[in-house]
Amino acid sequence: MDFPFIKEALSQLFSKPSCQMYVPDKTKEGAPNYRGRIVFHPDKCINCMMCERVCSGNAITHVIEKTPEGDDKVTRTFYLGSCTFCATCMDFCGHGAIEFTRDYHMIATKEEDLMVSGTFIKKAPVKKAPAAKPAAPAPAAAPAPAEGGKVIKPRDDGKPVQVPSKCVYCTICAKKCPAGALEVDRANKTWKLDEDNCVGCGTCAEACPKKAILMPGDEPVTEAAPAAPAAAPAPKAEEKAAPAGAMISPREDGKPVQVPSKCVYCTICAKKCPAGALEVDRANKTWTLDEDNCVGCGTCAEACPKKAILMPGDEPVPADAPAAAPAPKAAAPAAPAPKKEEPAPAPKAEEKPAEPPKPVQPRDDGRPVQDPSKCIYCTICARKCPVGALEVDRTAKTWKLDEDVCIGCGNCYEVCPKKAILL
Amino acid sequence: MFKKLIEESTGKSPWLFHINAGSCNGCDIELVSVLTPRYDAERLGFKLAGSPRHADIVVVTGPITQQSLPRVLRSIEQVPDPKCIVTMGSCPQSGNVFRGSYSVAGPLSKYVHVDVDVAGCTPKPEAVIDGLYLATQILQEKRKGMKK
Amino acid sequence: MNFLNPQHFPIFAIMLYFLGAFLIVLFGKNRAARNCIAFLATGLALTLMILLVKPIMIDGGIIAYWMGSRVPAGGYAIGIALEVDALGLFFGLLIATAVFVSCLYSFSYMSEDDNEPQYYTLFLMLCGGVMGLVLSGDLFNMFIMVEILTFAAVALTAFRNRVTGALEAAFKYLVVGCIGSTCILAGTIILYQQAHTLNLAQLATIIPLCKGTNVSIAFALLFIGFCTKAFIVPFHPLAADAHGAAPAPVSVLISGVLTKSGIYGIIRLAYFLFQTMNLGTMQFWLVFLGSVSMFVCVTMALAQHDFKRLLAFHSISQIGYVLTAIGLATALGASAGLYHAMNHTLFKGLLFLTAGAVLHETGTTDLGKLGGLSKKMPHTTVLFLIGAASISGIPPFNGFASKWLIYQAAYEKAAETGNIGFAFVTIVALVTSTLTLASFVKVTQSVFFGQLPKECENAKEVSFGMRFAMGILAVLCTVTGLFPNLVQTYLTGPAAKTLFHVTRYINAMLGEGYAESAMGASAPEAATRTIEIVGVWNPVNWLALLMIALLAICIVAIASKYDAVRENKSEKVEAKYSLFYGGEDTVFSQVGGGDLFWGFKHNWRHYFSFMHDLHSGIVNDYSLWAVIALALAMVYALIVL
Amino acid sequence: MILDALKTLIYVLIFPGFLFCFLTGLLLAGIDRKLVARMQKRVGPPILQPFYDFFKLCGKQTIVPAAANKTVFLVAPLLGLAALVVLQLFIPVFQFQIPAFANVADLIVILYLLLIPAVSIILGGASTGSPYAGIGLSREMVTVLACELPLVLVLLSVGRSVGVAIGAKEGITFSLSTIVRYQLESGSLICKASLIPAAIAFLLVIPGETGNHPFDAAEAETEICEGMLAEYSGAPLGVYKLSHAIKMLTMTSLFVMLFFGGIGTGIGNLVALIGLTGGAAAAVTMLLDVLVLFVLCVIVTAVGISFVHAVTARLKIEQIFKYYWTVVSALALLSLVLVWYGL
Repeated sequence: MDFPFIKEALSQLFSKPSCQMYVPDKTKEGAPNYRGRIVFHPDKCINCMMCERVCSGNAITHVIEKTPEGDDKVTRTFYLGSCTFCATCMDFCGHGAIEFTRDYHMIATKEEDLMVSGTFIKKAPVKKAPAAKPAAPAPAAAPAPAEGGKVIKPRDDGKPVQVPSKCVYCTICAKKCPAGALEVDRANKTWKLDEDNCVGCGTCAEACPKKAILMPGDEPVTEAAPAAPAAAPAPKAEEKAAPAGAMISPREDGKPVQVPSKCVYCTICAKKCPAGALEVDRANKTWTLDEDNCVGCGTCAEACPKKAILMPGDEPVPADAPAAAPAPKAAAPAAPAPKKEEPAPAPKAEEKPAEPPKPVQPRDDGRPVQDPSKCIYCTICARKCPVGALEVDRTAKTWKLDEDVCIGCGNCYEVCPKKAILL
Repeated sequence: MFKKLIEESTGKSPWLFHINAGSCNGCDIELVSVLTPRYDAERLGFKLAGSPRHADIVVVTGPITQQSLPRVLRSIEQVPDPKCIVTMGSCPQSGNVFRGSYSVAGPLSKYVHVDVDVAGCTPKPEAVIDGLYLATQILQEKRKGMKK
Repeated sequence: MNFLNPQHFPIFAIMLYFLGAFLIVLFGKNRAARNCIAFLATGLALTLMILLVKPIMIDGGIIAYWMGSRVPAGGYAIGIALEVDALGLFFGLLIATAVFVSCLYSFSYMSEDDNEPQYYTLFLMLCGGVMGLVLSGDLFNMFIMVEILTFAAVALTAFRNRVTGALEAAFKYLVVGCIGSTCILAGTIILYQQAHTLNLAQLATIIPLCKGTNVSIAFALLFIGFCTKAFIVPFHPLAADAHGAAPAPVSVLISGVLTKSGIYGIIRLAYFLFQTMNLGTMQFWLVFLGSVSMFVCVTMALAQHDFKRLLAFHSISQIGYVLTAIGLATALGASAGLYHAMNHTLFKGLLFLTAGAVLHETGTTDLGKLGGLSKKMPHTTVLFLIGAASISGIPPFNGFASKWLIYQAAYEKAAETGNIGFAFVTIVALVTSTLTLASFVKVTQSVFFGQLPKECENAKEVSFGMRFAMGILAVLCTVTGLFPNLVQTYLTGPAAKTLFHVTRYINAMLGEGYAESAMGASAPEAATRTIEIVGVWNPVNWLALLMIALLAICIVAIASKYDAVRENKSEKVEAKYSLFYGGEDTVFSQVGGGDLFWGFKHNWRHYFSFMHDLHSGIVNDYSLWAVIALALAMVYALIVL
Repeated sequence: MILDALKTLIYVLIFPGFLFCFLTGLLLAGIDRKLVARMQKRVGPPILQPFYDFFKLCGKQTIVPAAANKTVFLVAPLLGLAALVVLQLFIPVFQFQIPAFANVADLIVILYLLLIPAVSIILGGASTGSPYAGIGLSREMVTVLACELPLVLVLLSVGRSVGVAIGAKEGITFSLSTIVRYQLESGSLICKASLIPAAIAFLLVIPGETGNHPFDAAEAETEICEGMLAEYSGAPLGVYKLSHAIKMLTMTSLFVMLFFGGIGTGIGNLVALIGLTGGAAAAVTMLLDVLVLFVLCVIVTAVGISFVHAVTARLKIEQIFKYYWTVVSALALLSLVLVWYGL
C-alpha cells in the first residue's frame, strides 16, 4: 500500500501554487489564431449566401428588404449561440467579409448579445429598357460586325448566362463553380445551369477565359455570326514550323497553333495551360500540343509573351517574320476587365521603346539590361517577371538578373515606368 | 445585520451542480478543468455539489436530448431558490449542430429562464469563470429580491 | 393475623396471581370481568411489592415467612419458607412492574384474538410462577415455580398457533426447558441427599463445608439448569424462536422477566448456596460466559431480518452484560449488574411492546417489508426511539447509566487484579454497546423511517391503552437514567449489599448466631464492600446544559425563520418536493433490512457464515448443545470446586 | 444563585460554548480547506470560506421533501449541534476548567457523547426517506463502529497509565481534569514511551470520527450525492456543516488535551513575569491558553486531517472498517499492553 503523493504534497505546501490568478476582465485575448467572436464586414459581402450553406450550426441567417429604389437591403446575422466556431464560413467567403477575432468573452444574459449582424445594400442589376441605351463603349469593345447577331442580355435574377458563340466549352467555369451548379459537356458542347443550386457568385464569369458568361451588370453582347469565323482551316501541322514563306493561320477546330519563329520556348504557355495539354522543352526547342486534352481555351495564346500562339479568330501570321521588336497586337477581342485591379499603373498602350542612352548597350541574347541612371529600384519589374528572374532590392539599390531563368519575355521592359530596362 | 451578511456571502460561496444533457463531454471536461489548480475556481468559492438540493448555480451542458429533458427539468426544479441557471457552450442555447434532429428537445430557454449563456463550442475556462462570476452577481440580486 | 403486617405481603403477592388465574377460568367468559380480575391481580401485587420496599430496602430487614408456621425444630428446617431480602424484593419489584405493564398492554393487544380467557390464565400462572421463584427461600419450592413458569411460557409461546413457527418454537422451548428443569431437579435431589434439608439458608451453612464430587456435580447441574432459564449462550437460539412467535406481551415477560429469574437463580446459587464467587476461576467462568453471549448475540442480532428476533437476540446480549457484571464479584459490579437487569426489563419491555404495536398495525415484523411508519404512527416512533436510545446507551437514558457502571466495574476489576483479561472484557462490552446502537439504527431506518410501502399504507396509530403502557415504560426508562445515584442508594445498593452479607441471610432465617455456630471459622465474613465510582457522570447537570444549549439554538433558529420551509401542499407530489433520484421520477426504493451495514458484514462474512450454520434451528442440535454444556460444566465444576 | 446561573449561561453560550465553537470550528475548517488546496498546488478558498458557506446556506430556502418526516427533519440537526457544543464544554483548556462542569462527564462519557452527533445526522438522514440517505447512514454507522474500537483502546490505556502514575486507589482514572493536572506536573503524555502508539492511533482516528476525506464514504458526494445530506438544503444543511466543523475542533482539542496537556503551563508563568496578578492574570493566562490550544489544534488538523486528505483517495466502506479494526486497533492495543505491563 503506497502513498505516491507525500513528497509532492509537502514540497508544494511551501511552493507557489501554479494558478493563473485569473480575474474576470474583458481585455484578455485568446491564442494567436484563436477563433473567438465573429466580426462581419457588410461592405465586402455580396450576399452569395455561401456561408449560410456551409455553416454546420445554421448560425447565419439573412433578411432582405426592398429599398424604395428597388435595391435589396440585406441584413446578415451570425448567431454565436449556435456557432461551432469552425470558421468554415470564413474559408468559403470569397470576399473576406467574415473574420474571427481572438476575443473569447462571449457571455450573454440576453439572446441578442450573441447576435453579430451587418446590413448592406446590394445594387440590383441596372434594368435596361429593351431599347437599351447604346452600351457605353467598353474600353475594349470588340469591333463586332453589326450584321444580324442575336443580342445576349445578362439575366436579372443574378444568375450567369452563357454567350454560346464565345464559349469554347472548356469546363473551367464548371470546375470553378463553388456550388457545382454548372454542367458543361465538351463532347456534345452543352452548357447547363442548375437554377436553384447557383448562388450567382460570379466565380464562373470571372474564371471564363473567353468571357463567354455574362453576369448582371455586364453589357449585353451581340452574337457574332453563328458560324465560326471563316478562318481557313489550319492544316494540322503541329511540329516544326510550316515551310518557310507559308502563312501560319489559326486552326478552325479551336485549338492553338504555334508560330515557331516568334516562339522563345519560354514554357509559360505550358505552365498556364489549365488542361496541361502543352509540353514545351526549352533545351531542344520543341512545342507539342496534346490534341484531346486541349480544351481550346486560349489561355496559352493569351499568356504567350511573344504572341507566338494563334487561336481561331486571329489573323494569320507570316511564318518567317523576323524576331523584330514584338509589336503587341491588341489581338484579344475584348480586353478582360480583370476584376482585381492590378496595380499595373499604365494601360497597355502602344509603347515605343526609348532608344537606349549611349553608354548602356542592349544585350544581344534577348535578355534585359538595366540602365542604373534611370532605375529607381521600384521593384515593379521584379514583380511582373513571370518567372521571377529579377531581384531588386530597394534599400540596397541592387538589380540582379538570373540569366538562365530569364526567358527574355520583355515584361520587365514593358512595365518599367522609367524605361530603365533595355531589351 | 444578518441580512446584509447573508446577501454578501451568497455571492461568495456559489455551489455548482452540473447536468450533462447529452453533451459531447467537451464542455464537461472544460467545466471540471475550471476547478483544476491552473484556473482554480475554488479561489472564488466555487464547489461542485453532489445533489441539486445543495446547489446555487446549475450548469447545463449538451443539447437537451428528448431522453434527458424530463430529468433535467426535474433536477432544476429541485434546486432551492435563489438559483441561477447557466448554459455552457452553444448546445443548450440553440442545439448547435444537432438542432432539428428528432431526438433533440431544443434550446433550454424554451423550458426554463436561463440566466447566463457562456457561448463557444467548448468555451475557454476563462470564459466559464467569467460566466460563473456573472452568475454569482445575479445570484446576489436574486437573494436581495427574495423574502426568506 | 392482621393483614397489614408486611410479613404477609410476599405470600399475598404470589397468591394474588394464582387466585387471579383461577378466577379467570371461572368467570373468564365476559371480557369486562376478565380484564378487571387481571388488572386487580397484577395491580395489587405491584402495590404490595412497593409497600415492601420501605421495610426491606431502606430499613434493611429480611422477611422470613414459614408456611403454615412450621418453625424449624431441632435444627432441621422442614417447612417451606419464603425469604425476601433486598435482592429478592428487587427482582420481585422488577417482575411486578413488567407484569403490570404488559397486562395493561394485552387488554387491547389481545382483544382480536380468540379464546382470550386461556391467555389470561396462562399469563397469570406465569407471573405467579416467577414471583414464587424469586421470593421463595426453599430450593424445591424454587424448582416447582420454575416448572410452572416454564410450562406457562411454552403454552403462551404457542398461543397464536396460526403464526408459522409458533408450535415449532414452543416445542423447542419445551424440550430444552425440560432438560434445564430436570438438571435443577437432579441438583436439588443430590443437595437434599447431602444436606437433608431443602431450606436455602440451612443449605448455605452445610454445602460450602463439604467438599465432594457430588457437591460440584450438583453445582454444575443447578448452574446449567438456571442457564437454560436465562438463555445464556449455548441456549440462546430457542429464545429467538420463542420471541419470534410469541405475542408481544408474552415476549415482554419472557425476555424481561424469565431471563431475570434465571439470573436470580445463578446469583442465589453462586453467592449463597455454594459461596464460590471469591474463587478466581468461578469469576472467570461467569465473566467468560457473559461476554461470549454478549458478543455472539449482538452480532447475530445485526444479521437478523425480523424485528422480534432481533430484539430477542438483544435481550440475550444484555443478559450477557448482567452476567458479566455479576461475575466480577465486586460490590460495584453487582450493583451495576442489577441496575442493568432493571434497565433491561424496562427498555426491552418497551421495545417489545413497540414491536407488538407494529405487528398489530401492519401484520408483519419483517424488516424488509416495513418502512416509513413514523408518519403513520408518530407516538410509537417516539417511544421506540426512547427505547432504542436507552438500550444502545445514549447518555440521558438509563441504558447508558448502567452500562457506564459496568465498564467502571470491569475496568476497576482489571486494574485491581492486574489481569488484562478484564480489560478485554471492558473493550468487548463497549464495542458490543456500539453494535447494539448499529442494530437499532438498522431497525429505525427499516421500520420507522425510509419510505412507506404499499402494504403499510393503512397503518394508523395504536389505541391509547397500548400507548399508555408503553408510555409508562418510557417514563421509567428516562427517570431511572437521570437519577442513577437515587437508584443506587435505594434499589441496587441494598440488593448488592445482601450478596456479600450471607450470614445475615442465614441468621434471619434460622435465628440469630446460627451461621457462626454452624459454620464456625469459615462463616462468610460480612465484607463491607463500599461502592466507589472512579469516573464522574452527572446526567441531570448534563441534561440541563443540553437543554440550555438546545433552547438557545432553537431561539436563534426560530428568530431566523429556520422553520419557514417549503412543503408539498398539493395531493400529488410536485417535482420540487420529490426525492432526488438523479432526475428520475421517485420510485419506491426503501433501503432497509438486509441492505444495511454491508461494510461490517463483508468483513465478518466468515464469522457470519459459521454462525449461520451453527444456528440450524433444529431442536436436536439445541438439545445436543445443552448436553455438551452440561458435560463441560460438570468437568469444570469437578476441577474447580 | 442568579450570578452563577448567568455564569453558566455565559459559559454555555459565549466562551467555551456556542460562539467560541462556532468561530474556531469554522476557522479550523477554513484552514483545513486552504491547506489541502495548497498541497494540491491550488490557491484554495479564503480562510473565511466556511463562514460564507454557512451564511449563504442560512439564506437559502429549505425544502422539506414530501417523503420526509418534517419534525425529525428539522430538529435532528439542532440536537446534534447542541450535544456537540455541550461536549466541548467538558474539555478543559489546560488549567482552565470550569468548576461547575468538572464533574459532569469523564472520558467514557465523552466517548458516548461523541455518538450523539453521529446519531443525529443518522436520524436526520433516515427521516428524509431517500435511498441515498439510507446507504449513507448505513456507511456512517459502520464508520462510527470502525472508529469505536481504537478510540476505546486509546482512552482505556490513557486512563490506566495516568491512574497508575497518580497512584489512584483503583489504579485508573477517567476524569479529564485529573489527566490534565497530571500532565501539568509531569509533562505531556506524548512523551511517555508506552503512549506514543496510542497517540498515533488517536491521530489516525480523528479523520474517521469526523468523517473527513479518506473516510467520508458516508457523505461521498460523487457516489451517493452527499449521502445523508442528499435531501437537506438551506439552514439545516448549514447546521450540519457547522456541526461537522465543530466536531473537527472537538476531536483535535481532545487530542491536544490528552497528549499535549502539559504545554499550556509555560505560558502561565510568562504572565507572572509581566506582573499581572489576581483576576487579570487568570484571564490573560486563559486567553493565552486558548490561543495555544487553537494553534495546537491547527497543527493537529494540518497533520491529521489536511495532510491525509491531500495525499489519499477515498476508501470503500469495508476497507475503512478493516483499516480501523486491524491497523489502528493493533497500535492502540500495543500501547494498552505496554501500559498494562508497567512501561
